[in-house]
Amino acid sequence: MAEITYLEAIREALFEEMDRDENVFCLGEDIGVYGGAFKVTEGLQAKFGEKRVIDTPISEIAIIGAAAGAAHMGMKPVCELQFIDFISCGYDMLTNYVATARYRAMLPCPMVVRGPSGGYVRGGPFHSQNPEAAFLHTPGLKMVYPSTASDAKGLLKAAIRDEDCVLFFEHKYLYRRIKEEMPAGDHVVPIGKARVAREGTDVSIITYAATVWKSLEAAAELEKEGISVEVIDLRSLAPMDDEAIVATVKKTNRVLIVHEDTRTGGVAGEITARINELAFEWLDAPILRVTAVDVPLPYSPPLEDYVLPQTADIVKAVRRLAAY
Amino acid sequence: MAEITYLEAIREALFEEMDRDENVFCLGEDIGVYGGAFKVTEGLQAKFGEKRVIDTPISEIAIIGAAAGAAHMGMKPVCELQFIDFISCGYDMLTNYVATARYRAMLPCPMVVRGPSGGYVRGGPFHSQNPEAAFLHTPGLKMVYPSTASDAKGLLKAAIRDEDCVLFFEHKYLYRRIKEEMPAGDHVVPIGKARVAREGTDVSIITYAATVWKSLEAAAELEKEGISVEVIDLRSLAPMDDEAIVATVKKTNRVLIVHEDTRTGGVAGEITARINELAFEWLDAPILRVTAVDVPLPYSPPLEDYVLPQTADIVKAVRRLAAY
Amino acid sequence: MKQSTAADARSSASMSRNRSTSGLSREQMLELYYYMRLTRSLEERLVNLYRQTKVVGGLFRSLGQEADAVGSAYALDRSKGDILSPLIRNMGSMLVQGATPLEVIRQYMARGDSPTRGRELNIHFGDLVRGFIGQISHLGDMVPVMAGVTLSFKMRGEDRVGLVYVGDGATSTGAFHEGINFAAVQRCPLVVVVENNGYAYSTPLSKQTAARELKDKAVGYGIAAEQADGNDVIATYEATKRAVDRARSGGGVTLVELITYRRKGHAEHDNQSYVPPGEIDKWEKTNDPIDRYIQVLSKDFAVDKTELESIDSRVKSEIDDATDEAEKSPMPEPKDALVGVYADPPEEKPLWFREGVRAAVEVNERPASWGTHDG
Amino acid sequence: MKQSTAADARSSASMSRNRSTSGLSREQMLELYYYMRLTRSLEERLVNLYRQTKVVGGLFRSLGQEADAVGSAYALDRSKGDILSPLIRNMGSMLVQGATPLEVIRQYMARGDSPTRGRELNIHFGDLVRGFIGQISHLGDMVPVMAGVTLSFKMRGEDRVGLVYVGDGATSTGAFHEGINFAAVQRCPLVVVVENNGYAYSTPLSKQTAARELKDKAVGYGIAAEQADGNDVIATYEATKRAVDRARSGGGVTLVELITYRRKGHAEHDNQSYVPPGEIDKWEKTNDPIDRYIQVLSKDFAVDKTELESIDSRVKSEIDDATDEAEKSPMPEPKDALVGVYADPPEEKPLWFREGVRAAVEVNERPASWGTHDG
Ligand SMILES: Cc1ncc(C[n+]2csc(CCOP(=O)(O)OP(=O)(O)O)c2C)c(N)n1
Ligand SMILES: Cc1ncc(C[n+]2csc(CCOP(=O)(O)OP(=O)(O)O)c2C)c(N)n1
Ligand SMILES: [Mg+2]
Ligand SMILES: [Mg+2]
Repeated sequence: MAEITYLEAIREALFEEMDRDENVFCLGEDIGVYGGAFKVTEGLQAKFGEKRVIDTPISEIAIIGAAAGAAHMGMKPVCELQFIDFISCGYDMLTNYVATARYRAMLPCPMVVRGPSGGYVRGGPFHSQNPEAAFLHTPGLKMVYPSTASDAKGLLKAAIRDEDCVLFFEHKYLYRRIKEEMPAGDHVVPIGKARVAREGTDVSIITYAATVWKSLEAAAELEKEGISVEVIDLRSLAPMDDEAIVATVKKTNRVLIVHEDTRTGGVAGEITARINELAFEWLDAPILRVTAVDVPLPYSPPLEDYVLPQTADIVKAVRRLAAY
Repeated sequence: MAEITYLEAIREALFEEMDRDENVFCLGEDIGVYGGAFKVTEGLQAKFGEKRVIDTPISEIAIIGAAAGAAHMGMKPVCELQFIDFISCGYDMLTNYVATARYRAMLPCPMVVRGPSGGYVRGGPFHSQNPEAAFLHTPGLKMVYPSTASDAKGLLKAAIRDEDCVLFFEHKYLYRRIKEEMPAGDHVVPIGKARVAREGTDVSIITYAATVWKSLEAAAELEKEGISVEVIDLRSLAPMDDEAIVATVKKTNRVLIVHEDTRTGGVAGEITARINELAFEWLDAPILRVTAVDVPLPYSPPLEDYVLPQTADIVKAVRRLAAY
Repeated sequence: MKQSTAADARSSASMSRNRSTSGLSREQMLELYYYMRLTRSLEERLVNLYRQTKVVGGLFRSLGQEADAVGSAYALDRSKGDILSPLIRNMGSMLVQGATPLEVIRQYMARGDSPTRGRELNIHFGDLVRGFIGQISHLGDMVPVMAGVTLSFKMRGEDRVGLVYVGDGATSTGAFHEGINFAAVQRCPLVVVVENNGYAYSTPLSKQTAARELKDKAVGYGIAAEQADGNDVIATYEATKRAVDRARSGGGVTLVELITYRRKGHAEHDNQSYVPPGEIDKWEKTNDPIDRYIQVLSKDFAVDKTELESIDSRVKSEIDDATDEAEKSPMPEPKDALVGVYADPPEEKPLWFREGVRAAVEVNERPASWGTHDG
Repeated sequence: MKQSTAADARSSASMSRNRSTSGLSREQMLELYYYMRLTRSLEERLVNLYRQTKVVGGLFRSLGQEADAVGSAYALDRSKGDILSPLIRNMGSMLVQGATPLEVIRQYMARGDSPTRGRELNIHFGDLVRGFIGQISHLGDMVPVMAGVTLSFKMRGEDRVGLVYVGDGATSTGAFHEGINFAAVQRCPLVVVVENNGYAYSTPLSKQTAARELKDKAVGYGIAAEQADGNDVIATYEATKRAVDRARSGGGVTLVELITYRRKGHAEHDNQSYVPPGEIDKWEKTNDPIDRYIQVLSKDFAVDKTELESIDSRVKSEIDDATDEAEKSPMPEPKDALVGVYADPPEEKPLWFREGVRAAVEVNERPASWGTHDG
């Protein structure tokens, strides 16, 4: 089979799942004739019709809320947000209505909210966000953030089949920059399982999404210096794979957490707390974080480059841990 | 001077600040004639008139957005949310517009968003929330969550005078349950400074808001067993007082973080990460967390009691740390 | 007996020939009376329980608004699977859809066998099978949700209609706006009932909107509008019925403004100090929906006192039975709190410092929709 | 020269006696032409820069919509301190308020001395002193913000008016609804200009709303409405002027619908495949706002070709100068990114793994509003 991009992998998942289950439908802004701002849904409306690929008004509250209502009735809605940054407009609907539906009302709410996320593309403060930390805090939501094309496909398929709401973050920097051959058959990647992106013995990097690639770059560089780095790609942020996290900590005893999101209140804090609780005795060094600086993300290249974590930062941090 | 409640202390701060500065005004639902759902603003409209104490439509986006616009023009708006749970409706406006205004546009945005927060009152999933974790992640916002009447007054006065947006969380369980004599004069408590609520030498509890009181209760009980507990009341969550946190870690080498909010993605994660980075070598035991269970908060008493952290839980956790 | 009787009465009534001008049979007319009386009496019972501190949380009344909730809900067709989403003052609409006094009382008393098992307050509960979805507190949010529910009806070609209630106050929310606009564009079979009861908590309509009438909002969404005297149960029924028929026949969304008045405070604790003197009295004396309906029934339909009294006593005994039953209901077991955030995992782990607290919900006791999708 | 000339021209123009029926002097009429031409030519220059990959981020055009932005903004009175908040297709309105081509080009080129110092994209910038506030991307959000700006005018008894632009698409947002309703209830001196250009990205109006006309939304908010041909700069000016006058005299909010057409794609990358064939052509050939205005100027006001050509060449040289100047502008220094999230602390600390990166912004270079409140 041919290699396809991360973006094409997502599209493939949508086609396959809509084919598989007539209850799956898509809704969002400009996803129909136009095929979405990034063309993820290109061809979808032509194949499945206007009823199953719905162009909506500019109404994130309504997109998410209507998805919830349809989900209650047994449909499987997949919402596209034009940029994930606009998920903030539906924050109430997601955290209060959707996330609690099963618990407070025994209403199933199987739905997916997906959208282009992340920076490194000169998108500025409102087209580069990483919203995971804002939702990590809400019981009832699941969250995945794939870093490879095959995970993007497999996790989206899993998300669509999940019985609860899954936030599916797509890294727009990766959309067309990475390619991969898809595993044959019905490729579903289970939610909640991390992936060892690279094996190593000296220092563990725990990361997800675009910074997986920067971590791998750093690891390759560090190998030359004789430092063996293990890279864990979390893939799922909620639920988090404690087992995989603990396993790598026990193996290397040194942990660097890398995320693209801002530092304070980011996901790294939660990971640190869990390691602390589950494997404190195995730590030979403090857990360090390489993250964005705590500012809204500027778009001018020198500024964006300075704010977001870069490979050199990871290298530097791993060196410090290795020498600790 | 007579003792006044936490709620009255907040009211006093509003009266004093509106008296002091004619640019200060209040807006919110039912805060005028009615004096607010909890009567915090009682008497305010009678004294300062309808222009400066504005009853708004049920429109959290507009309340926060209009406050921002007025703040740009030099006003000092104080928004009341009827319950802090409704801050979720203004999440976009707060995190994208307000928090970034100074940085991206050099627009000052001095405003306060305040409201009754927290549980232990059988309020159920939508009248008991602790929203701090959702906003900790946003650079540009400040956050305070006082546990005493005098801090409530002094921090609100500081928040109103601050040049940026401050989220001011009021714990509704404490509104009428605690009393204190106010310090004389213009009592302003600086934002960003924690408070040692009780000195101790064996174990540190880092906490804030209502669980400060549960921690103090636990500390009193533990004293009988010969365990000396230090209780740090953070008061400000953003910025966080790293100095005070590090000082207590260095003193006791054992840390319990207690918060009422749910566990995953809560503020405890960030605190753990900071301690890890700043004082790893001083830790003699893993940092533990006593928090709510990761579920939407039910209102039936046996359920709420089970989900929220209780004094006995804190005692148990401190014992484990002390014995570590 | 109880609500099943009511449901039976309703389906048998629909076969009757004796129709009023509104198309309602005499039996149906009496059923409307039954539901209004049940609403009022049940709320009065809740007040007693509240005063006995048996209610956990606030108590919300619809005194004087029973006609609008009951009359509008009655315009739906349960046999077709119509679904509504009530607001806090629409207990009457839930009763029409088959909610029982026992459920309501258990829920207000936070019992373990209440519809939400002690999780959510007051009348925040629902049942898809009987056709009502519980609201959440955040006003306006149910409008997009019901847009989605009715979108699914349309997508599947089902002959069903949805109805969502909002207060005058909730029309100011972004969620209301986005939801009704979305439904309008999609021509969802949705009826949006705006209950204009003059106040949102303490806020009078004039501070909520500058619009002269709430029905004026319809044109901005390109949808039909109806307006009715919400204290006239028949008028309410008829206006809503037109909207329901329009929705069912593919005519899309209708905004139905029902004009009524909130005679009690926002909740039981509210002393209504903000209401102009005499206003409440006037509505009570001259415009009580039940009093008015009794007039209609006796004058135009020759319903006599004894007939109504027998309904009243049936209502009373239903409520008495429900109260007795509810008092016997257990409080939830603490560990029930851990169940059902997700289908998978079906249960949270207890936090380590809580181990040893009794577990109550066993896997086999779990309602089907906790942990599976066929609920 | 440049924008200061324009501003001068405008204030001297207001003293002129030679008024058209719209109350505009001949000088003002020419000034309108100048701003429309400046808008178009500046955007064309940006296209060149974009093709040279000198623009960072997307490029947004208002081709064919210059009249609506310029005519509406021109109805404000800068001397009174009126403030507007533009949208992505309202660069013309910002130019009217005094934004300069140099600022625009620097901003599009992400330069360190651009108005946002490389933080925000394209025309997302503002200046309270000159009277425009930069938008954020989240559509609708500026409506509540401008409600607050104009609320402050009212509270302080200032004689100022605010104007906020929204697209047809943005009317679907909750923020639009809450903001306009809030302003309506408060009778804020606010003009809400709804630019109906037929599309929101690829979405035609018919999928955005079922309303027949966007001005129909006004009645639901109890506010006045105006509607005008947005490609007729004078009609646009007049309709907006009525709204501005109404606002200034205490008459509250007006919704002004301006009907126009977006001839280019949503942004430069959009190939407009979704537009029915011939539609764009037709607007271009028969309804170009600048062509139409030239007709008016020459027929009714005897403005001759050379006069317009001299404005055109003035515009060209202003843009040339600005381009040259902007090309010389430096990119921001990395550490500028740390400055000004809060007034206090005025600067974030560099993360430990970044120590040693050159610091550029010194305390004394910092604009006043970073770190203090008197900006
Ligand atoms: C988004 C949101 N903001 C605020 C509240 C608090 N609140 C609860 S009920 C209420 C008044 C509701 O008035 P209305 O919609 O007219 O309904 P009514 O109570 O009159 O039936 C308010 C402000 C809420 N529930 N949701
Ligand atoms: C809340 C929100 N959702 C989605 C978007 C993405 N988006 C940017 S512009 C646009 C279309 C805007 O259309 P309209 O309001 O008609 O303005 P126009 O571009 O036609 O001037 C969309 C959907 C956004 N910026 N904000
Ligand atoms: Mg009301
Ligand atoms: Mg448009």
